[in-house]
Amino acid sequence: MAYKVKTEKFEGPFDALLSLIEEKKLLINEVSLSKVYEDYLAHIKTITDISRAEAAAFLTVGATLILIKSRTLLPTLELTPEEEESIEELENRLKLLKEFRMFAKHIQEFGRRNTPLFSREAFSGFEFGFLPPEKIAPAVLRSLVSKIIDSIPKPDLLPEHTLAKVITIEEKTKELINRIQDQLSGPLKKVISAKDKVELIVGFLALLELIKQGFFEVEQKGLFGDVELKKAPL
Amino acid sequence: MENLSKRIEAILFIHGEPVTIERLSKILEADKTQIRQASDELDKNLTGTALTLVWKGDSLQLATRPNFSKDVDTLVKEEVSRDLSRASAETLAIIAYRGPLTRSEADYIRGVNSSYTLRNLLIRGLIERKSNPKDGRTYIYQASLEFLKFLGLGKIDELPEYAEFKQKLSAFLTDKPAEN
Amino acid sequence: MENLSKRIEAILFIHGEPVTIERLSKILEADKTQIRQASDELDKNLTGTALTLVWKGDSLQLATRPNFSKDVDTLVKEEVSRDLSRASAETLAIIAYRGPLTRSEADYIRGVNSSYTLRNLLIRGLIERKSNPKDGRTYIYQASLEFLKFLGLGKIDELPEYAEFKQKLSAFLTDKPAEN
Repeated sequence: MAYKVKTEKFEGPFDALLSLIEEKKLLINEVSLSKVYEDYLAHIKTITDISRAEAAAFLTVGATLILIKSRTLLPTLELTPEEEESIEELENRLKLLKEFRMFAKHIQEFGRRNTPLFSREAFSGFEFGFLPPEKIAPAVLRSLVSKIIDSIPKPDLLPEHTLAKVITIEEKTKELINRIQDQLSGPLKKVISAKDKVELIVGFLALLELIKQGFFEVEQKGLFGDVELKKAPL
Repeated sequence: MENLSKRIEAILFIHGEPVTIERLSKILEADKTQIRQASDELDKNLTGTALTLVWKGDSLQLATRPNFSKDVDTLVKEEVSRDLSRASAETLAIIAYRGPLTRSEADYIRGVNSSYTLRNLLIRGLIERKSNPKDGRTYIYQASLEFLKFLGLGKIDELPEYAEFKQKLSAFLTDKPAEN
Repeated sequence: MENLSKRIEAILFIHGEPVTIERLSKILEADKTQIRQASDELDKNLTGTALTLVWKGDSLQLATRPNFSKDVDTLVKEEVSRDLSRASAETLAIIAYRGPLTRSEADYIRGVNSSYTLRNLLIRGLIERKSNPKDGRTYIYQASLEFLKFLGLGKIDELPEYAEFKQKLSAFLTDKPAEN
């Protein structure tokens, strides 16, 4: 499948997700979110030059998508109330953004079609003569300009760690294959031993990828049991 | 004493830029309710002229009707672009509906940092910012009268389907929308 | 097509200064007799409003009726007695150090729209504007001679750290992206 997402620059995770859903003409719900999950991940992989904060935003949304996806893969998977809430919040925020986006389009088109109103300049035709301000002297002007120069927005320094560097799903996939092949099977918790949240998410993503590709099978022991991974029979 | 609505017309004509109800009330020594009523009257009296009242929240301005834009366009220096980028339009829509709001509220709805877009809108004069009364270190943003003029509207309710959007949006946002 | 008298009204409203019949005839593509007739019609239509048509030789101007001069005086006095706002002082400082510059350049440096503050500085005689030699549709602004004298400067480059600040502001403007 060719991803159009690669050429488009999205404005953050919600814009990306909503655009993907709308491209497929889907409604916003858990089912559609699990359907665009792969496109979303594909998009994340193409991102290179964003700040760490933005990368975190993309990942947080990605994590919620993983929850949704894993529930479709493992129907018995129990979610915590917080997790349920984050899914609900994601859906609501997307719906809200969708409404605003429609409103924005309306404004955009209306502005393009309609002619503007013009007003006149203040005190047009009046001559006031020279009205010097109080408290303005060269030193005051100097300090005003100096403050303005200080507050000039600096071009965003390129983030030290770009998302591309943080998320190397391919690398993690390779590492997981090795580890799981060693153990042959094992509880999910142990297999995805991650140092931080980002790595945990990436690990999970990689794992889902492997399950999807048929490398592994999952099995859950009882309702609250650990999820076990087994190498799929070749 | 001349009729209040005409006195408002005279002030708006000379001042040119938007004037607040508050300031009109001070200059004309009338209370705000009287000013509002007289402004409504002025709005009616302007029907049939080339001029119209642009009214947003507490600010009023006189402007030419859209039908005359082509004639006056050549006289107005500083050409205004008629295009809005998608990011600008989205942010503007949020501010027009929800403003006055802080940057972080706009960020939350868009799911992205809006500072660049806000700066663009400020430069174009389509939104204005004030110091946040709840936190002096931040700003609150609201749509400006320039935004209405850009759309060619006297009031935001004249935007087709505005009521419909308002209703749909209020289903998601429980608290009341900003005064317009 | 809109009625000619209203089109004249729109043009006089925007222009502010007196406009010759000749120029109106050119802008509106109507002959002078038609313009004169339509002006008479406009004069009649303005009865009952705060505005009136003033003939100055061969020129026409829209103005407020004398009955409103007291209100207009109050407005003017109030405007004149106001000290410079922070926004105006900032804009003035930018023009002093970086002028001559266009409005959009001032807007870009400040990050907000400057049309009102520029107007305010102009009517106070602190800055002056000329047609932009690079783009006839826009103006360029610079500190007025009177303001320089008021500051006790012979030339603008006698401002403290003039060269360094000017260079920094120019560098920022060079990075200015295309209009959004």
